[in-house]
Amino acid sequence: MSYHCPACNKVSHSSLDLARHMIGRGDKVHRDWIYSKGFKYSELLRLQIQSFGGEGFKALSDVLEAETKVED
Amino acid sequence: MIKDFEYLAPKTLKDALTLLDKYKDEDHKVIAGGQSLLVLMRQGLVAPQYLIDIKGISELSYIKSDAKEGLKIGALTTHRAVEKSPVMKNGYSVLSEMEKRLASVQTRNWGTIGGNICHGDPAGDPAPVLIALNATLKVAGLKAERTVPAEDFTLDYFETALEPGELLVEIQVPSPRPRTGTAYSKFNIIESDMATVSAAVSVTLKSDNKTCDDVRIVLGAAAPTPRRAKKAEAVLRGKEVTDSLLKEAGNVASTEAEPLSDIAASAEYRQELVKVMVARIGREALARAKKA
Amino acid sequence: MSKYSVIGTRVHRVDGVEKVTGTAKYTFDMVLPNMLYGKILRSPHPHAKILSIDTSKAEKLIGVKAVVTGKDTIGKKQGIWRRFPELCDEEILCREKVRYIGDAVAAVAAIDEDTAEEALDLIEVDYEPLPAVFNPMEAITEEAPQIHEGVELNININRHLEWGNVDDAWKDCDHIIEEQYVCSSQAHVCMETHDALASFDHNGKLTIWTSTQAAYYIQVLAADMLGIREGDVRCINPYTGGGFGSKFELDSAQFCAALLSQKIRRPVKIVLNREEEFTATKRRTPMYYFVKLGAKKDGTMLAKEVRVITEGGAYTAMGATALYLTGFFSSFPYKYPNYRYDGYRAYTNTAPTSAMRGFGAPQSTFVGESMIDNLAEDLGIDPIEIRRKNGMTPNYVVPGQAWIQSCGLHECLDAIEKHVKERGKLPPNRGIGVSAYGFMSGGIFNWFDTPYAFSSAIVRINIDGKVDLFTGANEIGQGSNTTLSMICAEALGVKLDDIRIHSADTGICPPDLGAWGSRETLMNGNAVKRAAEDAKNQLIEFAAAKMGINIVYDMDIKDGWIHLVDRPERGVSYYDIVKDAIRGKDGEAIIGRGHYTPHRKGMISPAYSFGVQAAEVEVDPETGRYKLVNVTTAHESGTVINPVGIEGQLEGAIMMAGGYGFCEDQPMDEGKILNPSIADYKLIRALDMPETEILEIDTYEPEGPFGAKEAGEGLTNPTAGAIGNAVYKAAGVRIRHLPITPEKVFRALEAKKKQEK
Amino acid sequence: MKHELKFTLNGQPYEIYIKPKTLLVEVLRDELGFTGTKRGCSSSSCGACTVMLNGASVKSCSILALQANGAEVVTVEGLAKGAELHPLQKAFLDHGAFQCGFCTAGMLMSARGLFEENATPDVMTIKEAIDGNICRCTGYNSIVRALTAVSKGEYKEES
Amino acid sequence: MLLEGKFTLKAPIKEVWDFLLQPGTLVSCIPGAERMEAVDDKTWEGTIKQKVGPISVKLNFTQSFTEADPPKHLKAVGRGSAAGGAGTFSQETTVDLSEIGQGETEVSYTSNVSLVGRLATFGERIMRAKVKSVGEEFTSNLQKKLKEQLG
Repeated sequence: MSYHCPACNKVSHSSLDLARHMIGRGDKVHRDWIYSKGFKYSELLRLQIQSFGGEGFKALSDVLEAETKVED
Repeated sequence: MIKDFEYLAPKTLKDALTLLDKYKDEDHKVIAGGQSLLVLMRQGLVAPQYLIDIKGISELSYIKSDAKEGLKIGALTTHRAVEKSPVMKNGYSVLSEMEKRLASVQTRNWGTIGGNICHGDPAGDPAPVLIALNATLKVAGLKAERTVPAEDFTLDYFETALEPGELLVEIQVPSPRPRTGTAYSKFNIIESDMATVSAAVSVTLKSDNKTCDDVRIVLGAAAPTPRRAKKAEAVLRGKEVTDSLLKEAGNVASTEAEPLSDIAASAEYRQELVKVMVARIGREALARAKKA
Repeated sequence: MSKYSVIGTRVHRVDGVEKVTGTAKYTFDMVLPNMLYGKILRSPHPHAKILSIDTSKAEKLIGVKAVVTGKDTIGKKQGIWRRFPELCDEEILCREKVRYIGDAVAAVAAIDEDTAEEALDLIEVDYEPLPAVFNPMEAITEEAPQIHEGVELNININRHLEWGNVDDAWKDCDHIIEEQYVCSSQAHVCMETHDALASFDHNGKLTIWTSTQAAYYIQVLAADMLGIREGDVRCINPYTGGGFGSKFELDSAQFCAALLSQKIRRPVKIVLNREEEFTATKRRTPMYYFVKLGAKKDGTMLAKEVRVITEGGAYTAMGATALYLTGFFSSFPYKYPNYRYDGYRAYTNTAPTSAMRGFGAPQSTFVGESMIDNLAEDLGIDPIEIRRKNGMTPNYVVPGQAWIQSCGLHECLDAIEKHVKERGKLPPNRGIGVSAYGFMSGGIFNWFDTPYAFSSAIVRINIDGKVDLFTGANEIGQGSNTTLSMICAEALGVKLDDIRIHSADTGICPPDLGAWGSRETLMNGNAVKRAAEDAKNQLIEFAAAKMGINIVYDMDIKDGWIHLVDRPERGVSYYDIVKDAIRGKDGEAIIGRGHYTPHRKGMISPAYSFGVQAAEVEVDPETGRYKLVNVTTAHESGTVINPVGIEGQLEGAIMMAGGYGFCEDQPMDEGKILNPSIADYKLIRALDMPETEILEIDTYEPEGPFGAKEAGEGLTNPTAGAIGNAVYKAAGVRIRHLPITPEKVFRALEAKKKQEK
Repeated sequence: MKHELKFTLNGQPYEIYIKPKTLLVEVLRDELGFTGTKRGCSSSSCGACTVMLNGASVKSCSILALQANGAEVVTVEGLAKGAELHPLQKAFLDHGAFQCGFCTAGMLMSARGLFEENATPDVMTIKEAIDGNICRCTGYNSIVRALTAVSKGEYKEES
Repeated sequence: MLLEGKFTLKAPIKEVWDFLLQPGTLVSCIPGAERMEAVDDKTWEGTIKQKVGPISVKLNFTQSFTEADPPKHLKAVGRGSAAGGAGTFSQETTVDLSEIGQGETEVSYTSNVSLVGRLATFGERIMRAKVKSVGEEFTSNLQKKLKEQLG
């Protein structure tokens, strides 16, 4: 199972990892994709910094789980 | 950058007063030790056309005391000379203690007690102590001399009662009455720093050595000027001074303080500190009065 | 008896006599013929567009010789993280926009300082103030103004570190705590402010004398920013009045002096005044910490999750490293099987935050050591015991990050435990707090992108046996000239007095990454040792030939005597052999070369030192005022090369780190630092300094020269945490916001009283 | 207009003409080239500019040079006698009482002022004497140890 | 540094508003104000002299009204500089008027004053004290004048 970044095609092993990658990169391409899913990037980021357990990542990873999974 | 100025260095009081009179309508400043003034001049905030340097007037540097007249300190006496003077042991040791905590040795070696008072900084150390000691300041002009009670000398932040053409020449401290104790301390975070809040308390006991006959409580750095906490004094006057009464006095004094918030402390914290300081220093003054 | 003749002995500093007689020359003291004085005009706005700059009035002032603005530059942005061009974001002389109060916009050279200052007032800058943002939490929102073009949400960089599986590990924890902390800023307050004297000759060659921690960086960065070749720049670092992390980036004094000199071909000297030093040089990074920590009932820590956002200020500077190191050192000095760190650095319209002694680790140690005490209390375990249970041990591998070879943490814990017991039962309102720490001995990652070795040295032996040691290491007060001379003398078998050291002059010394990250002793020490050994081997060859030894013996030099290792009485005088060797080589001087670049030592550093500190405080419960009574430190730094130097580093660190915990801060209002003077910036003075005790623990670091490792910065890490823990023990209140001021303690005591009611 | 300044520096008489705004530290460093005395803050807060004036330590950044007219000034350069170091200097060397050295001249002059007054000061008195001097490197305790050794008579001036 | 407060006046809101918008009003209420002239209907220029102990400062400043919703709301932004380059200052003031009864008006204001340059760095403590006292004096003068004229 692998997850391909919809913005730059980087391959991750879990949707959570991919979410971390996307929020972490945070450049325009990645952010635009995040915005297109109805998230507010800075809100995800704030959540990510201030909450434990990676709430910001988790919110995004749910979408990634559904949309970017590739069966190997 | 210090701007150029014309430098005048009178060697006698008379010459100084003559010069001051001559230049009183001009843009001038008087410098003694200059430990505060030069900082402002270097920042370009003060740029007088004439600078009258009175540091060299040796006749204004003296400490005298006798039982009747009390203590007399020339305005140009250095802090260090006051601190080290054996005369202070005759009932004025609080002055020596205060001086010991004023800035650094180097500053005390050069800076003068009169210069400090004339700077009018509400956080200055000498003023609260002198007010507690009921001191009087002798001010001279070319034509006349007058005296101003120490407590009326500072009018506002860095503003004093000196009129143009006048110089502070002498600090007069009356001989302490029997059974009088005076103490001073300041609260700060770095030992030699300026006061966050300071307090001076002078207590005179009645012959029973318990009841407060008179008291002066002075707050420093807690208002635009050093200020007597008169309501707090009233709490103690005529009563037997106990710990709980001192605490009450502290609480009352705190309501008389009007501190500001700044980077060193908030106004609220300063008010809390006033409570503690007044009670503590009052206790020390009381203990001294009992022994005096 | 020690096996060493020089190492470990109490010697006078090699720069000592010059410093106590006032003859040591600093950049501050230098004067050249025909020299001009420069001053820099700085932005009064935290964020503004520069619409125009009119320098004509200033240029007409009598005595003014040159005025430069951003238009006189080649328009390049600079940065010290050269491997990542997007992180090179600082213009020094701003062309279009200023980003903090203190950003440089113009510079003047005149016949004296007063004239230059007067000229600054005549420069007319038309600004269009822009909305500004000061808090990193606000800077990363969509509503915040953008500080750097193309950097949306002002996120400068982010860092992620992870090993194990934190999410799974929480399930196995019996107890989990979550806390938030705020770490404040701090100013370096070097006694010598930033200064530089730059002199271009008419051939286009530049010499810069400057107070710096890394002459080589200044050479490279200045060349880059001026559009000339590195080889045309010679940077000389005379004696330097302190650095503490503030002096290894190209600063406005160096750049503006060079630019002015380039324009008029006269030497130009710029000395920042104290106010500029506070407002327009870099500072310690304020950090907002969110931490979760979990353990088993017995105190075994299973997982830690750390989230940090740092206040970056206007530019990247070395902030990228601070962000990384605070994440790495948040795991120190414990063995967390599961660990996760996410750090973000946000641009703000404040003075840039960068390197300062400890480099992110004082923050992480304050937070980590406060929390471990809280955890221990919740679990009912002794604070030293819980540290012992989890502490690092020799040959520990931080997964995917670092390989720790020597480690004396447990011996340090034992020593501090003994100390605490000896203090016995304390009077009321007193408490002892303990804090453990570790630090690196120089960094590994080549962010500067240098093709040179990290450290190198050249040893030249003169005909009379005297030795010239050339090193790029920068003596900034920490004592590297003394330590490296000692290493050289020991390795060559000569007296300390035989060494004459030449350091930090890029014209004659080999390149070196400079004095930061506690790298000089280990990295330069290795290079010097190798260079000395190279020279020594050349001498030994001659000695062997001269002695006519017919079998191969191991030979060595000690105390000026070249001898057989097994039969020390058989040998020849070093001084005699030097002459013969040089004659024998057709008069070619004996030159030894050595270099060091760490290999295969993980991501961070080739070695780590450790320690434990106990701070004792006495709290006045009525005011919250507390006094630092005693600070005792058990410390291990491998073989001690220079014992006097280590004492100085340790006690000095307590002054600086105690200040970070106790009183030092840079409060701001709309981006303006409110205490830019030594009168208003509170720091520890002689009367405030606690008594200090040092318990030196023996270790040997295989990677270090003669077994040595760092002893400079790590000591800055523990003190704030130790003070916080001591205040908690003494008064029962936990302060999570540095510095731990009396007012904060007072408020916490009031809140506690209310709660108890 | 320039004014005449006559004073004694490290035992030598000097007579120079200066602008009245010139500070004592500027005369020492810039006019006369005695750069041992440093400036760290220019607001009489750091003590790096400490010199002796008529036997007492003062901060030369906060004194107009003309105020030193007729005075005797001693700077760090006046401590050693030729190659022979002053006891304070020897004690500083032995105890590692300095690192970067920028505060050292001021420290030494504060110490000199102390010992002029009191040949055997205790630790508290020593700390008070150097409290006006900031040292960002040493943490002061090594300086206190050096001065304590002098106070105990471990360093004597060779006559 | 933020100054804020409110007070009530026995005068109709319209009169208070008109009074506030006369340059002469401010000259007479700002301690040390020497001059205040309208450059156009949105901008005023003026000079203020202030003294803190030994320091005397002359500030030249420009005040412009950025929001005006007569007779209720007014926002003004001011910037100025001290003669001799001792520093600059800026301030942003919002004044809100509301009618709280028959012929009675409540005035509430917030003013954010920011000083930069040497003036500001000479002891934050002193300048803060000064700004506060000037602010207090100004509002008390203003109330007095308003009462004299309208009350």
